[in-house]
Amino acid sequence: MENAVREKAKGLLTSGEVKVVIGWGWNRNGTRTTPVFITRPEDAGRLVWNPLCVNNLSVYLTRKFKDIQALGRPAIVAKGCDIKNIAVLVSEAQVKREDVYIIGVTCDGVVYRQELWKGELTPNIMPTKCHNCDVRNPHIADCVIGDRSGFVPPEAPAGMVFDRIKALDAKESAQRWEFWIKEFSRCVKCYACRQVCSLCYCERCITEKNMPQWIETSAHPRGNLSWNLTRAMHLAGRCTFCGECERACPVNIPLNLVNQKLITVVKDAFDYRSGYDASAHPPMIVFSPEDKENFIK
Amino acid sequence: MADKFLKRENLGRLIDSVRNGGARFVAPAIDARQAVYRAISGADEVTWDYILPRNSFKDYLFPQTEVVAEYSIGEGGVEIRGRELSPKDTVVFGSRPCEAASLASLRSVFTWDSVDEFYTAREDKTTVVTVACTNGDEACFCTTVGLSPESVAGSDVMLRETADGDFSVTAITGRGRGFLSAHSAAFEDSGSGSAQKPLFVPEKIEGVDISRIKERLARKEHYDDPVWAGLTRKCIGCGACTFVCPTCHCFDIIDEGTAFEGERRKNWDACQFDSFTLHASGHNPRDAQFKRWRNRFMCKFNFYPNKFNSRGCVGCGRCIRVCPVRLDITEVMEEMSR
Amino acid sequence: MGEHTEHTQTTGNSSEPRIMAFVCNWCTYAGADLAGTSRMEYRPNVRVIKLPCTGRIDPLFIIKAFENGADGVLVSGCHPGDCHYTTGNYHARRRWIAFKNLMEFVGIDMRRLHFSWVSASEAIKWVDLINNVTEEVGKLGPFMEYKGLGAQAVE
Amino acid sequence: MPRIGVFVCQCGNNIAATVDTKKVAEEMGRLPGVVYTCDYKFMCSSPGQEMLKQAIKENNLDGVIVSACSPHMHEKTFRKASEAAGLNPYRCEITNIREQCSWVHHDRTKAVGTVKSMDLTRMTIQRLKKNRPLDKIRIPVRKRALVIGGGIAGIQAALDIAEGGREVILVEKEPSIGGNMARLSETFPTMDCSQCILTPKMVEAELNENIKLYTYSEVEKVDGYIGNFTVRIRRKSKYVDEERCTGCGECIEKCPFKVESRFELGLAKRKVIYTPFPQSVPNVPVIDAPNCPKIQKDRCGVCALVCGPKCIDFKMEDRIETVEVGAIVVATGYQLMPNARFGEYGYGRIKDVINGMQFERLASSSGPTGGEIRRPSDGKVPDSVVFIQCVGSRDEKKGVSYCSKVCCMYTAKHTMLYHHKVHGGKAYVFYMDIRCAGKRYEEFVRRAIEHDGAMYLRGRVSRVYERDGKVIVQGADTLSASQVEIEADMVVLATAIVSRDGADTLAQRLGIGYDRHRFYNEYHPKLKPVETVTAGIYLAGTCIGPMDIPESVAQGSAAASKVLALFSADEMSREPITALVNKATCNACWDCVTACPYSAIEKDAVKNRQGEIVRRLARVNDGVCQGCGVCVAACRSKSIDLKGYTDEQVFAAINAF
Repeated sequence: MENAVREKAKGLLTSGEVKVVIGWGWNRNGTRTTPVFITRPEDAGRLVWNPLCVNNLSVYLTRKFKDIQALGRPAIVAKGCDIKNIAVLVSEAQVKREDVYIIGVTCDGVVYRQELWKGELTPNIMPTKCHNCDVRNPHIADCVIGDRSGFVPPEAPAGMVFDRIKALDAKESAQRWEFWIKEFSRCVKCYACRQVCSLCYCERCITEKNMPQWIETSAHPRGNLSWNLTRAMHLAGRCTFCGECERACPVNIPLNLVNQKLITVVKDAFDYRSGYDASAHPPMIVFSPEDKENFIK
Repeated sequence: MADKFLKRENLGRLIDSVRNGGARFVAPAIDARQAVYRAISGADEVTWDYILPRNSFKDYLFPQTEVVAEYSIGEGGVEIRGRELSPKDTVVFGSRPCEAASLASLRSVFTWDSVDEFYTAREDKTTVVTVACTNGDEACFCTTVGLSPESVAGSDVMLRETADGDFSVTAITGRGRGFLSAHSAAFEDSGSGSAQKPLFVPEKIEGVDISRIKERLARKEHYDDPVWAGLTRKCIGCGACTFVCPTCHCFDIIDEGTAFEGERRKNWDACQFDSFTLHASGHNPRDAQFKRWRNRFMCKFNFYPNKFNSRGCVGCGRCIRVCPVRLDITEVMEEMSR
Repeated sequence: MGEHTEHTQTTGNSSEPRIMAFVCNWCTYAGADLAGTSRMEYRPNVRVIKLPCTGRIDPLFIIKAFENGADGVLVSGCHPGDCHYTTGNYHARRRWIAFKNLMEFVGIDMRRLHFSWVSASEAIKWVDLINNVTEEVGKLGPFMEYKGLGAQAVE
Repeated sequence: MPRIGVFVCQCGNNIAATVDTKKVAEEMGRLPGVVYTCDYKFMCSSPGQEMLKQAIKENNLDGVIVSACSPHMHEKTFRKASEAAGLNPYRCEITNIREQCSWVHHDRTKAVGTVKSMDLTRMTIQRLKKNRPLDKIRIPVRKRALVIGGGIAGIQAALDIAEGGREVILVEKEPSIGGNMARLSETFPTMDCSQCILTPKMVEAELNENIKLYTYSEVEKVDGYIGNFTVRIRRKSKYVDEERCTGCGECIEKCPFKVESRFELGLAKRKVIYTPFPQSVPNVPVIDAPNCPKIQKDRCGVCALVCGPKCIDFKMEDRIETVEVGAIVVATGYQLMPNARFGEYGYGRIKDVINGMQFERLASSSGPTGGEIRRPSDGKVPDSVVFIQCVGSRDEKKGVSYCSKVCCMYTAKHTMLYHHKVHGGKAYVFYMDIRCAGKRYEEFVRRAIEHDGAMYLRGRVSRVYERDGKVIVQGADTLSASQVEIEADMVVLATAIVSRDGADTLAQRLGIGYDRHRFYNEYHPKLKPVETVTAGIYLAGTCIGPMDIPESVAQGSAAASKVLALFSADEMSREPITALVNKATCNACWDCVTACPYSAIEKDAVKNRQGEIVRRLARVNDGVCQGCGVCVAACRSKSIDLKGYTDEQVFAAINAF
């Protein structure tokens, strides 16, 4: 399968159909994968595909990466979950579908963090998204490489993230507050969560707008709370639960909980799931007169 | 030769002694599944299972956010009151030789023209107790930048673990000797005689030649070298590497508060953020991520050595471990050694 | 009207709850004006910020209000279907659904954050709303959990 | 530092009774940037306004706060006064310390009111510091109107606008103007012949030099905004040259093919080349292309042979015309609910069950029976007719929730017409309520009952079926609490008035709102009944909802007067409360474009000197933007802001809380 990816990349580069293939490669020691940008057919052999390929490379399709765009038309090696983000980017006019060649790879799951890899992919080192994945066979792609996965996701989503959300929901609001303030207080405002997210494509983030400065830049709990609330709201209805933000967070803030919570809210309230339809309007900018709520008095 | 010995079970005694003296005891503790430097109150909080804590202990010398002044705006105009700083005595326990070596670097940058007392006053009150490394990982590269687990630069006291889990203790500085005598009750004069545990010495990366890097960076032509973009275009521009780096020191001054009163804060900044060096006009001389990454590399291997005659990189490897895209500085070092 | 006056406090006591209200210009603001022209009485704890439409209200406003010491926040606009701008309040409602759930999830006590539809003719509803919100927030006391956040910085 | 003046109004005792205005003024004077304060008895009085102007000039103020009554009351007054003193009017802000403070907090010690007034004023002062001077928006106006729909409402609107000296394009999708009214026989309550009062208006519209008739045409696309619409109109091919046709009718006469007439609602046939009705305007026939053998199969062509002026062209194609207009009147009218839904009444199954409009044709002297009431099945003059009201109306389950408003009246009229034409004929009416609120309407219905002997039965019909050439109607008479069965010769259903097919599509093209019945939404149902939320687009007639002829005509005139008012100046000026895009930071995600209720935001691009697009960004059309701010809250990067309610202004106010 890895070879098929390489061959495909080589072909695309040789024919000139694309100018760069964005994929995963090994680091120097061959212990971790890292994003690679293949521009010459002879370098296609550097591409790899294995359960360590956790990075959602769709971030490199966003406007923030002007020097990558300058290379020319890209192909991207993408798992189904990565493709969800591309679908959102297309629906939000950040990428034209025809401007990117998607090499979809079928996937049996990846590791939650590369450090956990002990040579074998076991369910306990896979993130919640993989346990519930319905896009192991890429749903939008120009070509799909790999054997068809027969995996059927459980009817009711399961996994640690869902368990923890349930546990939190069952608590008193004061306990939830205590939990989150403690979690957010670790935030160092490195913005890795934002930078690694392909849907945080704003060239100027709200945090960088200082007239007025809505979100305090200080990494004190107050500034951290407003940043994390705003980040969550900005991703409401858009987040695909790729989990990159939590993986990138150097201080282990469980961002997946917030993200999945809002995904569930959006699903329940607006019957919308992000990342499946590149032509749909994201739900937070449209409305239905029939939207239901019970808290507006 | 060791001056003293510390039994592992006597760490509590040391902590109590330090704390009873009114000082703060900072050591690695587990927080959110990570070892983190934290002010602790008892030995049970301390973890021994770590390579390096997630954060650098610069947090305690140069906090991520601190108030430097307060202001109020009233009838008479703006009134600014500076924040008086009276730092606590602090013991940093369990530091590693690599990051202890960063103290000189930080001091050099905070004192080269005017003296930033917010830093120096804290450093003057800090005792660094280093534990030489007996484990490490592939990200460690102190030997490549000329340090080793035995380096003592920056440490006041040096600990070496023995095979039976205790420590031999060596005072490095006057402050270290003072520390040992002030808390002598916690230490033993003689050890069990058990051998020292072998140190973890990372292999020196063959392709890296620091002097060659410096030489190459000194020549301006490298700015336009496509190698920069090639190696670092995967950088996503977060500040994780700079925030865990023990020598990164950039900060920003901001005012926070209501329309009528507030405080002036000194907050960490990062050269990797895309608003770094962004001019009011909208122009940015470092308008691409690889240029900001180049700046960081220059800072470590050109600005620090040339301007301050100090080291910019101590080889702790934190930036490698924390990087979401696994951008490995040593791979760039290797390339720039060519 | 008697019922609407009974809660009214007559002091500018600083321990009184401080409530910020974001209201739309056309319905709720006008409804509050009507309460005034009808000389109804209600509790004085609310400070109103007028916006053209609830659709203009960014969740950031609410966060900022709490940061600035509000013990409670109230958001109010035209009833669904009555928006001066036809659909602004529908947009607002969507945002609130997401935002309310988020705030609840992070542990903000929902008795501190209120959403309401008050039309230009519903002066009585406005009066009751302010009295009730004031009552509810007053019972909870000052929002110390939020106010304390700024001070907790690492030394 | 700003130079702000704060003026605290006592409003006689209205504010001063519970607010210490002097203290408020003094305290505000301590705030940074406030250089002048005072309190005064009546700020809105002439001396008060003079004082404001004086203070602005003498103290060189660059902003003023008036803490007084609601801004809904006197914001305009004080902004005007400020402007007169040389200040930008948007550098004047009002703090509401009356309606929302002194009048609702009755504390006579003034403690509560004073504290709150100070808080509110302080917040306004901080906000004002961020107010930028704004200029009124001026928009040029193209003084030509488009009227969509050539029924009576549209004709009236077009005539009035034309009378006012402005050009009008009147678009009608049928080959003739006239609309539904052209089908009616007599009209209630005066019993004027519909054609007799309509035809002159149609002719007037045709002859008026300011009116261009675009019949057999449809609006395909609308761009632009008030004063500056660009409209694409499809002028369907008539296959007859309108300019040269003399309307002699020879072609119609000689055409050998007949099809069912839509105008006659299936009660008669017409030729394949036809005018819908004899009085059609323009009197130019059109060829019904799908039914014409010449066009479909190149056979026949008789019409072209007999045409004297040789104006028939079988190769004629649709033309697209693009016109620029400053205002649009939408008067697209109604249709009747398809009766097929009401199986229990036998419509479509029983030939002699017809709807009210078909009855109009039977009663019309220009109709298929020449005005004689004859039933469709066998042409027999019916001895008895049952009229059923509220068929589909007021019937949430099977029909529509609303009342169709005109059926009570026209049913009464039908019974009269029937009684006048068929002496001795018996008319029965099943009704739910009689709704005849209108000038001389009640008297009209009484006349039908008392003079013309219509038998009114209060109750619903449960079943209609055929038996021995009769139509049997079973129903309840709730007044006598009995079941009734009537052997009728014909049944007439007063079916509900519904919006036209495609009403929603047109609304989307125009960017106007519609309700769940697809009737168009007025800007305000009471105070702006002919305006829409989209400035420059007006409504008239039954596209808004069921109404009768006088109402439709009144609305046509009302819409026309709105148009003429708009056209009375070369430019219109608008409040500058509009959104503005930050070109440097816009992400071009088009969220604002999608969210905008007015389609006021366009996708724009910045091009380099070579004409290549270098970046895309949103652009607000000041002419269309209404200033709601939905886009601002939708924008994640905060690259769009609302003038007058900017983020900075709101932030400053919150920050002064």
